[in-house]
Amino acid sequence: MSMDVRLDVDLGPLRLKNPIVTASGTFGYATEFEDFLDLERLGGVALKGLTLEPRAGNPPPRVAETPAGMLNAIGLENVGCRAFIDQKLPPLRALDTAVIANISGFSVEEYAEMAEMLSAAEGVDAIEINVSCPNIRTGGIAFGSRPEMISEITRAVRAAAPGMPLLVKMSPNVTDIVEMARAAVGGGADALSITNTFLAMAIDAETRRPVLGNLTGGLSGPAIKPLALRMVWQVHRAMPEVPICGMGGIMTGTDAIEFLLAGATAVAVGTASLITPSAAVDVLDGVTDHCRRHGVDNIRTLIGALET
Amino acid sequence: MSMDVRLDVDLGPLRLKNPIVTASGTFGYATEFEDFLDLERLGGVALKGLTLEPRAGNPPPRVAETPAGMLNAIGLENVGCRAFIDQKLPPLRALDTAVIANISGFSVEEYAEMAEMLSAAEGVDAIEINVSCPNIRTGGIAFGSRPEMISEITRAVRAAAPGMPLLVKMSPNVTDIVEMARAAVGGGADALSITNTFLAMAIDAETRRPVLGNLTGGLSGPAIKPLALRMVWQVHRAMPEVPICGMGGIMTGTDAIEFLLAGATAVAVGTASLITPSAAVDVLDGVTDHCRRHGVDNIRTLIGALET
Amino acid sequence: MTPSTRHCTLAPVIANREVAPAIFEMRLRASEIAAAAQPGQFVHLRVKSGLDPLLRRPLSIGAVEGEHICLLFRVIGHGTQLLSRVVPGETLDLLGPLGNPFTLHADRPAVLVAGGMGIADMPLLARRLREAGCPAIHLIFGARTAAELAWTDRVEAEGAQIHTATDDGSAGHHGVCTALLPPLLREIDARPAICACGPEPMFRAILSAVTDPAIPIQLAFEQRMGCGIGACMACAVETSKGYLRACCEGPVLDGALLR
Amino acid sequence: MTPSTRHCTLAPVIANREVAPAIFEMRLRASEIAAAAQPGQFVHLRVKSGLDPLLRRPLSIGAVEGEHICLLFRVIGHGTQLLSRVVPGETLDLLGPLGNPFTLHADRPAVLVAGGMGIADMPLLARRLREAGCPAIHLIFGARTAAELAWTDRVEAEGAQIHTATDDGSAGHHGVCTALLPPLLREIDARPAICACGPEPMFRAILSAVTDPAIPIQLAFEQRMGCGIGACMACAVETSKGYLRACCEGPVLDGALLR
Ligand SMILES: Cc1cc2nc3c(=O)[nH]c(=O)nc-3n(C[C@H](O)[C@H](O)[C@H](O)COP(=O)(O)OP(=O)(O)OC[C@H]3O[C@@H](n4cnc5c(N)ncnc54)[C@H](O)[C@@H]3O)c2cc1C
Ligand SMILES: Cc1cc2nc3c(=O)[nH]c(=O)nc-3n(C[C@H](O)[C@H](O)[C@H](O)COP(=O)(O)OP(=O)(O)OC[C@H]3O[C@@H](n4cnc5c(N)ncnc54)[C@H](O)[C@@H]3O)c2cc1C
Ligand SMILES: Cc1cc2nc3c(=O)[nH]c(=O)nc-3n(C[C@H](O)[C@H](O)[C@H](O)COP(=O)(O)O)c2cc1C
Ligand SMILES: Cc1cc2nc3c(=O)[nH]c(=O)nc-3n(C[C@H](O)[C@H](O)[C@H](O)COP(=O)(O)O)c2cc1C
Ligand code: FES
Ligand code: FES
Repeated sequence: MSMDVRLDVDLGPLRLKNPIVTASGTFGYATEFEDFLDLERLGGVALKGLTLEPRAGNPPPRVAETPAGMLNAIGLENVGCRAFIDQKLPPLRALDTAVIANISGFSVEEYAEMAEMLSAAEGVDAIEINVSCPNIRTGGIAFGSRPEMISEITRAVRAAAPGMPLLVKMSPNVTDIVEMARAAVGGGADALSITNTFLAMAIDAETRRPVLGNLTGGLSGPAIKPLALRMVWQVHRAMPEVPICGMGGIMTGTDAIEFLLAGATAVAVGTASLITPSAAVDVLDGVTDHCRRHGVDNIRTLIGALET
Repeated sequence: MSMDVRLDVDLGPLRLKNPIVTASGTFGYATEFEDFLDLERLGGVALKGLTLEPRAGNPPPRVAETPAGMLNAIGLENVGCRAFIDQKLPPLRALDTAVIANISGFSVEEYAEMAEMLSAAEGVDAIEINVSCPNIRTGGIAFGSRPEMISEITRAVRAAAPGMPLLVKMSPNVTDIVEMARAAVGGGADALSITNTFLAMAIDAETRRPVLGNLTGGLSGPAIKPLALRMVWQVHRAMPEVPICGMGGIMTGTDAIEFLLAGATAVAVGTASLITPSAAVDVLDGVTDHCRRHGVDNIRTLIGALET
Repeated sequence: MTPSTRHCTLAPVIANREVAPAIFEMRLRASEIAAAAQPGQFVHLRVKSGLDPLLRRPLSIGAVEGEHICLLFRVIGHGTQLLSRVVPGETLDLLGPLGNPFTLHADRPAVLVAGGMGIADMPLLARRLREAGCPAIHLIFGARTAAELAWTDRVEAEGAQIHTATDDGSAGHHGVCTALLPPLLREIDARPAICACGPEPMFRAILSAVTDPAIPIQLAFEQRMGCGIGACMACAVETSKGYLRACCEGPVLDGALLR
Repeated sequence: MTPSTRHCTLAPVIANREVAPAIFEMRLRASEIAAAAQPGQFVHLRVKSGLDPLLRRPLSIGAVEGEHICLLFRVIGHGTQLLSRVVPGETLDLLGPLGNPFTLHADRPAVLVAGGMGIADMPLLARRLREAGCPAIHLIFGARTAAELAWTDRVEAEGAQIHTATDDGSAGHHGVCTALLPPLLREIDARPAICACGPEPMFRAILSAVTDPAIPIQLAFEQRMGCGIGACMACAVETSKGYLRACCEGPVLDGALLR
């Protein structure tokens, strides 16, 4: 009765059965959500950002609520790349969904080393390079704000994991997102994840202190959707051939459609999963409904279909 | 009975009777609001952004609502600098509130010419240089994203209006706000307005079109408050001696206090005035209440008083 | 519009009911606005006191009864959806009356043309025309379907003759309502004054059907708004005089500016 | 915590009333959560369905009565303010029961220590202790003032002996409630088990007052949360084993980890 909609998309070499993935850091190691949704319905799952060594993360409080958004300064608390491969990856291997490992490093060598480990491990379908975590005080500028650093990391990871689909997750805290996107593509990225969180701050007027233990944190959620949409659109217009995984404040199927129209090939659901654990499949259902209502029989026809 | 709170502040050479001003473009030419508030209660009024020639502005729709925010792409519709001086300024002269003229140009010469005209006109208490309007397709990069352009404009305006208090209104669409702030101060700015709107986009999934006639627009309102707070704090930390007029999503007295704590000397109320015409005095009342509740007898003690 | 008549007030909701599918009539107590309201003017209202939605929503002042004003609105998006759930006892923050009203040409027959929710302007307009001694009032009203022909009774109660049209033919003329305009104009002996509110294609149809410059045409525009009080330049309507602001030069504009 | 007992459900509000100044008791029908709830666990609830507030709010499952659960909350900010205005007939989106519950040491006397809203954990805990045959239950309860000693009756109804303290001396001991702990421990003959919920200074006072390692101390922590299900790492509590998540390793943690 209801129309069949073809949903599979190609995020570069990575075929997804549908364009909905989860956003790194908001979906744990995926199994936390098994009670609330069928993981196999998702196009893919991007897992908690990994570092070479396990990390304890930032002092609490680590989250703050802001108008239609939230700040986080988790500080990349994670089990470390080795424990991820040994403990977190095995339960995901049997699942029919793409597993995307998200990596953060404090040197180019660390990125490369993790990429090598992860591509040797069975069950990782793609690597997403996080060049933009603004929460870690590295004593320096974020990698993601310098085009030459972005291409260097991407090249190193490309070389360390030759056959592996490679996404670079862009930092939005830059003057010119297109310049950064070109750097990632120049370094060998197959696709771009746009965008990570925006550096921000919350202050408690009563106590006169920053709300977050880390002072600043990353803004995510609906508040940033118009900013993220603009960035996806700018990059898609400049490089229409480069596949984009769009994200930033996606709560509903309609939000996801907006990102597809702006030029995203796939979309990630982040903060929404913290609020409603089944959010990613709810978004998928919403996308499918939208297609049916509009007689769209292949989701690919929506990608970049914005009429300007 | 209720404690007296000393509210006057110095935005560089510009003494304000209290730290609440209105944000350019959201308060018309001030007289539009006379039915709803007593203009003389305000520290100052920043008026609609001026250009040398009158401008018709962008095709509608010019505004869009987003989660806890709004986009605008007015396109600097204004009467032009000459008509401003002849028609809009006279009714403001008698008022006991600081009049801040906000100027946008398409070349350094235009900025300088307007500055000269405005400083010759009686009744302008300060000039605010808008280097960041992202809505106008100048065929090029926004002035506000290049430090050398920022200092050039500031120097030119400084030279054209020697005795005039000078604010530079920063664009937030940059990698490093501190670098841009330094450029403005280096060029001769007395104070900085932080921040203008964030370049953003809204898409209508039903029609597959951008909501705004101009395609993109500037995001303002509560959604951006955590971003603006972070920028004010960063600049204040780097240059504690430079007075800042903080703005971005201020709706309440508490919001204003947060900006003062982060390092702002004054604050501007923007989008809030579009929602509640009396918003700026409501914010002032909220600030005064906060001071009374916390036994603050001089507002200056709150500036930069964030405990980190 | 006399600025000093504008008020920002908390108005108690007296009633809110669905009078047609997804179309609600809301009655509020707002004595100052009721006293000052002229036909074609609107209130700019906050749907909720929080941040969602953030901006006010403009709605025409449809009718005035003593201290009460009546609004008629269609649920089309997030704000009107929330508005439809408001219950008596709640209060809404209203700003109004705002905007340039219809000029009453009460010495001639009046032809009111309403497309869809454009009907919301008509009860107050018809009442004021009748009170001013207007010799005849005609309402041409087009809607998608018979069930959406809300408030016809309110206009009829002001002594207007009603001419309806529906897209699906379920009532009145089957087709667009502007098709009813030329025959009506031929029927009316004197030169009438036309007041219209509805979608822009309807305005274009009126302008091309009525070319006699001696027939005044007034059109009430809808445009996305910010402030509603002339300060933000959000509500620009393109006219032969350049952009005009729907919130203060409009919503009612002289049709000649749109030719 | 057995994962398969967690539910995401729309629960009708049965009652919501102010039982003490700015402290509300809310009763909801949530049969699956009621059936699975263990003392110390919480529900993570959406105050509204829109974007304001965005995140869920964690509240302890205070009591269970058939299909109903009862929450006790203090209005402290935007979310709890809105929650206080929810009326019967509305439904709330609940996720729960979540978190690591209190372990019942029912073979010993139990000393429950509640500071302020920490009382919210106690009725269900006392009931389960009684059902498990706990020989004696004591509640030490400290609040700012007598009026805020809410829910004492509920705990008393489970057979507990009540020892109160108030900051202003308006009821019970004048001062902090932990001052009541040493004399009570001397009075009790066997080694008791201590279960506490309240602010961190209270926890520190308990840990310094009770140094006997054979007395198990369980502390229920509050921490700002994101997901509530162990995925986002927002709710870190610093312990001697490093950061633990208040939403799944906690909220109830072994006091030994906090020494
Ligand atoms: C002067 C004037 C009088 C009006 N009178 C009426 C009336 O009496 N009855 C009625 O049903 N409608 C009327 N409208 C239209 C009404 O304002 C919109 O339907 C309403 O704002 C939609 O809000 P929403 O949140 O449901 O829609 P959304 O689409 O969610 O709103 C998003 C934004 O777009 C704006 N918007 C969307 N559609 C319109 C529109 N058609 N006109 C102006 N802004 C729009 C909203 O105000 C809001 O800022 C009038 C508009 C104007 C300008
Ligand atoms: C496991 C657990 C159980 C709890 N049980 C109860 C209870 O039974 N009764 C009760 O009154 N309170 C309880 N709290 C505290 C309650 O969650 C907060 O008071 C509430 O979230 C405040 O929300 P708000 O919007 O009113 O405050 P705001 O300050 O506006 O909230 C801003 C943000 O901070 C968070 N936050 C603020 N204070 C706290 C806090 N103390 N703990 C955790 N998050 C906080 C909010 O959840 C929100 O994300 C519990 C907290 C936890 C972690
Ligand atoms: C709590 C939290 C933790 C996050 N951790 C990571 C991370 O480890 N690696 C990463 O690349 N992005 C991380 N992000 C960013 C998200 O993946 C996503 O890019 C961002 O939140 C925007 O999407 P959203 O608005 O849908 O949440 C995190 C976001 C949140 C809210
Ligand atoms: C409708 C509108 C028009 C604006 N026009 C101008 C302008 O002409 N010049 C300028 O410097 N800033 C302009 N701004 C930016 C505001 O002055 C302010 O910097 C920004 O909106 C952030 O503050 P807010 O969140 O309180 O609105 C405009 C903002 C809005 C919403
Ligand atoms: S809505 Fe602001 S000028 Fe018309
Ligand atoms: S709240 Fe997300 S891990 Fe605890």
